[in-house]
Amino acid sequence: MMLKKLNATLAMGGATALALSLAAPAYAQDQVELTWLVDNGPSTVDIAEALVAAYEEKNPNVSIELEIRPGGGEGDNIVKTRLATGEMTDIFVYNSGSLLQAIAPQQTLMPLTDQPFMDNVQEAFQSVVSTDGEVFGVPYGAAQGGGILYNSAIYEELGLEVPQTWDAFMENNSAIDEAGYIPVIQTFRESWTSQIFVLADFYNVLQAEPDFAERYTNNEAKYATSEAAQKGFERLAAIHEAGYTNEDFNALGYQEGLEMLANKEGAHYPMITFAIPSLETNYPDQVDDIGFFALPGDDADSNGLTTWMPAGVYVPQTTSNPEVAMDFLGFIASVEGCEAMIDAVGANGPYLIEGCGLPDDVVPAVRDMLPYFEEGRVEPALEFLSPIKGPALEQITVEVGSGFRDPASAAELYDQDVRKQAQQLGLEGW
Amino acid sequence: MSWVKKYGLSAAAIAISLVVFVVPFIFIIFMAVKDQQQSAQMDFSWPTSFHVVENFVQVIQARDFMLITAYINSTVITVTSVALLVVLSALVGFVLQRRVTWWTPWVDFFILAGLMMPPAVVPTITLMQQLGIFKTIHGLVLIEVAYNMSFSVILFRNFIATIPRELDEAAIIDGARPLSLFFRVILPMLKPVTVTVIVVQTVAIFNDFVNPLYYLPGRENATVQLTLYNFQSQFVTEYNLLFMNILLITIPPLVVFLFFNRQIVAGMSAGAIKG
Amino acid sequence: MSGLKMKDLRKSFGAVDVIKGVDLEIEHGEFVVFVGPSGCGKSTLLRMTAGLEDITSGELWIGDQLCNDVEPRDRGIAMVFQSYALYPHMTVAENFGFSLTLARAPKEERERKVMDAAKILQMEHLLDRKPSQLSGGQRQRVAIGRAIVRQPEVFLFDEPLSNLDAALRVDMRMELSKLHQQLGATMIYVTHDQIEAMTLADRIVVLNGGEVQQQGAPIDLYNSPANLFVAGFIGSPKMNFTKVKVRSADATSVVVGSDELVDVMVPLSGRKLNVGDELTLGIRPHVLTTDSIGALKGTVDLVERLGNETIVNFRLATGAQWLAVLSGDIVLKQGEAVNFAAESKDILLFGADGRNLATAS
Amino acid sequence: MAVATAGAVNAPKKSRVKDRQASMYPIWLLYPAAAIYGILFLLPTITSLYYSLTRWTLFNSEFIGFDNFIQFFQEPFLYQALINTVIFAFVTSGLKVVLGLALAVLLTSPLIARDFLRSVVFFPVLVSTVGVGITFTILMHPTEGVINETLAMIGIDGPGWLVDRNLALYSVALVDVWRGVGLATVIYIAGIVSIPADYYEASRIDGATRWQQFRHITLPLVRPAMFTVIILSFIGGLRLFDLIWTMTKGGPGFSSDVMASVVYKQYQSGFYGLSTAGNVVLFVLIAVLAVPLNMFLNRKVVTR
Repeated sequence: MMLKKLNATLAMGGATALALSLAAPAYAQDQVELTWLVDNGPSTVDIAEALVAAYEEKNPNVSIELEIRPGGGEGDNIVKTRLATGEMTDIFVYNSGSLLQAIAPQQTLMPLTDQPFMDNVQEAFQSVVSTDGEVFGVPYGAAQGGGILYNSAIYEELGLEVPQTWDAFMENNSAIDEAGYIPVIQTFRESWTSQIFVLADFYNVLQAEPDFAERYTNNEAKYATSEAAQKGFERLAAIHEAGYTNEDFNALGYQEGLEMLANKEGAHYPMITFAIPSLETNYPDQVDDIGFFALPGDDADSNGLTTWMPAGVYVPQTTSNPEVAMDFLGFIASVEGCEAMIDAVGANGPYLIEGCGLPDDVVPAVRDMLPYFEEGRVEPALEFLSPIKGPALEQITVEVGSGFRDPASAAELYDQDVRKQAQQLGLEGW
Repeated sequence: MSWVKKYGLSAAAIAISLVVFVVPFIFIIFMAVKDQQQSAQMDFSWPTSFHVVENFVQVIQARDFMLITAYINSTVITVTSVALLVVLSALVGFVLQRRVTWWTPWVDFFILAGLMMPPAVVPTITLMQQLGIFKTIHGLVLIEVAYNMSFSVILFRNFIATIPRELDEAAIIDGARPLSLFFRVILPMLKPVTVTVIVVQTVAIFNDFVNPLYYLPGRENATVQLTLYNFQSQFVTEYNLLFMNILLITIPPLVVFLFFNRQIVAGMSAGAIKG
Repeated sequence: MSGLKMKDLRKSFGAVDVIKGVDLEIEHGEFVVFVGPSGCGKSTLLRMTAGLEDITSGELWIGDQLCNDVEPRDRGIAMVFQSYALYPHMTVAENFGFSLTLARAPKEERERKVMDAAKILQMEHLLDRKPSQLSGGQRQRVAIGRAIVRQPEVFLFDEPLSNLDAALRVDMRMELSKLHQQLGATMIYVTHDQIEAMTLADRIVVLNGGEVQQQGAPIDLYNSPANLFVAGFIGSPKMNFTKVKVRSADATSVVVGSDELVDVMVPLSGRKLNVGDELTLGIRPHVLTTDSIGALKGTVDLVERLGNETIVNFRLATGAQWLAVLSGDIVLKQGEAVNFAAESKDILLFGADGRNLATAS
Repeated sequence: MAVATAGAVNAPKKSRVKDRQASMYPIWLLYPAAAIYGILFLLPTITSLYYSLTRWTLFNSEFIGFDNFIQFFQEPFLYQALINTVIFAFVTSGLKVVLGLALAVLLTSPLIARDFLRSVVFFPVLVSTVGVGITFTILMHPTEGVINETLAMIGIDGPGWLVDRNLALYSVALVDVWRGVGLATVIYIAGIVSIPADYYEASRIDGATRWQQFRHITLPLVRPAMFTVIILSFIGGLRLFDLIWTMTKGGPGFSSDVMASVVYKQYQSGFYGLSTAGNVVLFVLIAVLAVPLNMFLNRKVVTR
């Protein structure tokens, strides 16, 4: 069918304009229905609903139906399974960065490289949704930073300054501890929260070893042998050893962590900024007391933020209506689409669309984050630079953060985990 | 004294079950009626304010009344699958228990394999696509039948062992053909275990979420367990609504249980064997 | 009408031969009892007749139909099981009528036949009960009623009374006898209880080791058992046996004796016996009498005085336990030495192969 | 084989004789079930075994021989997971077998509120794993959980149920028993009500005590139910991961990892070939433990 259409178009003398004008009415008149698979992550559904509503208003002949899937590993499996069996929806949301490589984008996705709307998408994002010179996705939501959410009321009360170095951070902790507050909130019941000290330290790793990501991918750099990379584990251990965490760190979950932070029980919560909307919803009165700073390193001069790129929106090759799907992606990558997202969930980070600025009334935590982006003191997290991320990291960091395992052996164990991942990916040199 | 003997046991049993089984249940109810902030504290506390109707309405309305669609889908899938399962696996259990030949151990092994080996999702989908039953309700029904077959067969087979063979022989001499022997003589005698299979499989299939997720994608095809994802994600969970949802999707199988529980009456097969 | 004929019937389970070639002809209306110890193959033979076991080889004719490959339902038989095998989920009436239901008989016919059977068995008032609400005897009757309703040409009974208590068993035995007269159908009845066999049968078939030992009218089996096995099995109490040697023999009689037995002469014709041949001598307990000059010397172990008769357990010098049933009340003391005698016509002799010398051909 | 053929040729008459069992219990009764099970379960499962020898991304597969198995046996915490699996299976199935029977005996005896109690015991079976997981995570909280608060009232310092490395596995096992005992109970109840009432009446006339009735009637006659519970809960215990996954994710650290959760994690990470290999290993492990058990139990049922 496709082939025939293509031949017909060529027979008309390659008149692209004509083809478009033929195609346009085809969906301008007929009712078009698209399906869109989104995960059930924080505010993902809200964003999707807002985008669909805005788009449908503009294009009354198009209706887009949302299908929800779980997030995390289970969700990854669903996406892979459906792509592999040719049963994907017309549009879908999926991770950017290393995980994108696992769905074989060249085989399964429609490239967006030549789409005019890609000019609106910032280079920083394009790089994490590209393979072999082709770009595949548009950003879904805002960029995030990994660091420390802190309670500025406690800081004010104790007269503390936002730390620029790890030592300063530890001094603050000591002061906070003496004042009877919990210096660092940890919530290992949800083990993913234990990884932040390692993952968000990557800006600092890159300061020390600018080629770490590349060498790591090539099986040259190791956590166990890189002093800079091992620091993440060491710092996690140091916090535990100093007794700066809440006593029930291993029994609490993420929501309770946010609650402790908002209620001024704890001063610091190592977290990624996607927690901010949740704070806004659940603690509207306290959210103004929550600030944010990057995970400090050794040197105040090279202080910067490790960032997480938003997920991408992709079109599978099996889509029922590529034209409309592309048009919708163009809408997401437009200022209009971006504003629909901001209306839906607020501004909790820079959107990676040209011309899409943030309103002035953002919450303090977001305001604290923006300068890093504006001043260029940002580096993407390792998972956006390398396809390898060991799956057992969160269990290892729980062990380190609970004092069962020393940082050196943790780094070694993680290297082992990483090797397994690399071998499973079939990477060269492993 | 005899009063204590008679009711003491009951009282003790009730007391223990209350503590062990009902406390968690009460917790679920409490969670379901709290407001989001209190539920986020995740503790076992009396609700500061009751949001029964509010939470209920919110859960029902979520995602365009997804729960209602899901109820319908799940009910259709569960009822058909369970009906097929009962008949087919009772037949298998019957023949396997009665007929012992050289291939019996192999069949046993393959049946056990159904309990021991997780199904392979991708090859199954490919196969279902070729058969044209992927993404269809009846396709999922067949999957549920296939996946739950082993459990039911084992249950049936062990119970059929308690039915004396002489009953089969009496029926054969009375002129029963294999099918009438099974449906008129054996199956009615299996009532207690049939009820058990119905209850257990209804729960298993109604509560299944992995298989519908893979084999019956599509929003219009949602099943009840998938509605839990409306309120629970990897990072953020609206616990009050989640628990209200849990409560709501627990009720249908509970009703099934209450109904069939009454069918389990004592002394069903009395007189089948010796006087 | 339909008799039943077995021609060299054989049955083996794998390498084990259970029925080793049975030839039997049963007349229409005959009441035949298969009797034998457990494991003798009597039930297997019955089940082969019913069609519940395959026939390994040989032919089974019911009426003029070769039934080897005929389904049970088409053989014109009905069977009553030892355990009754009542359908517990059906009422008595439904149990009765099940075969008709399966045959899709019209409702009126079914009800009529069920009622008829219920009348015969006098259980009209129990038709709505479930088997679990019946006593053992009533259940037994339901099982029989189920067979009656089928109006079979051959009734098969597989130890139907063995689950009943003694008194009930006697009653049911009589009822079965009556039923046989009333229905006039062929009946094959399996039991290990020789009293049931004796009382019920027109003809008894004694089975052992998968072979027919002897068949014939009960009294013939009693009087002239074909071999040691039948002699020992039929009759209660059991026949007494002892080993003897031939002392002398002529054309009409033989004299046998042993260390503890004074030589006795037994009439016997047409046998060539040599002096010194080992035989087995058998005497039924009922034919023994005390006699001070009796040939049999024993020591009394136990005496049961029943008034009309006296049962004496005594020991021969060899240690063999014998039994005598003496008529009248006779006073004997334990440990007392007593001589017993019997008429020579009541003495049976069995050859080394176990066969009755008087009847063997 | 040759003998059988020769026999058939020599005795053509025999082949005509129908197998009695075959005509009473014809094999075609199995066909519908066999078709569904064979096509939709066995066939794809067996074809997937090939993938255990490949590096499989779902999109591509590359044959790598036994590398996946080698890799699987190098999993750092495999040995511990193996021990945990066996402990978990024995603890949960043992408790379900015993407690289920106790509850079933109780719930088939004339009790007031029997129906209510049956429902209460069965209720946990109905609640989705997610709900059970969250509920018990909260109830088992080391300081604020109801369980430890109650223990504190009677002066016991409750342990950190799910956060203690040495205890987490057992805590999850207890929750699994809580969740699954209702199922065992229902199976047992079906077994107990299948026992003809006559036996009890007869034994009552003989003057048997309740314990004697249990010991000499219920226990032997409930065997089919008991074997069903044993085999189902044992295999279920060996394969369980969903509850472990929702409650501890194998943690703290790796302390409550079982084989199935190790395999599941590989699957979640997209290591499809490796996780298929892991499933094969797990399958062999279960088969080695469960098949002999099943044969043993089956023999007991048949010779009843």
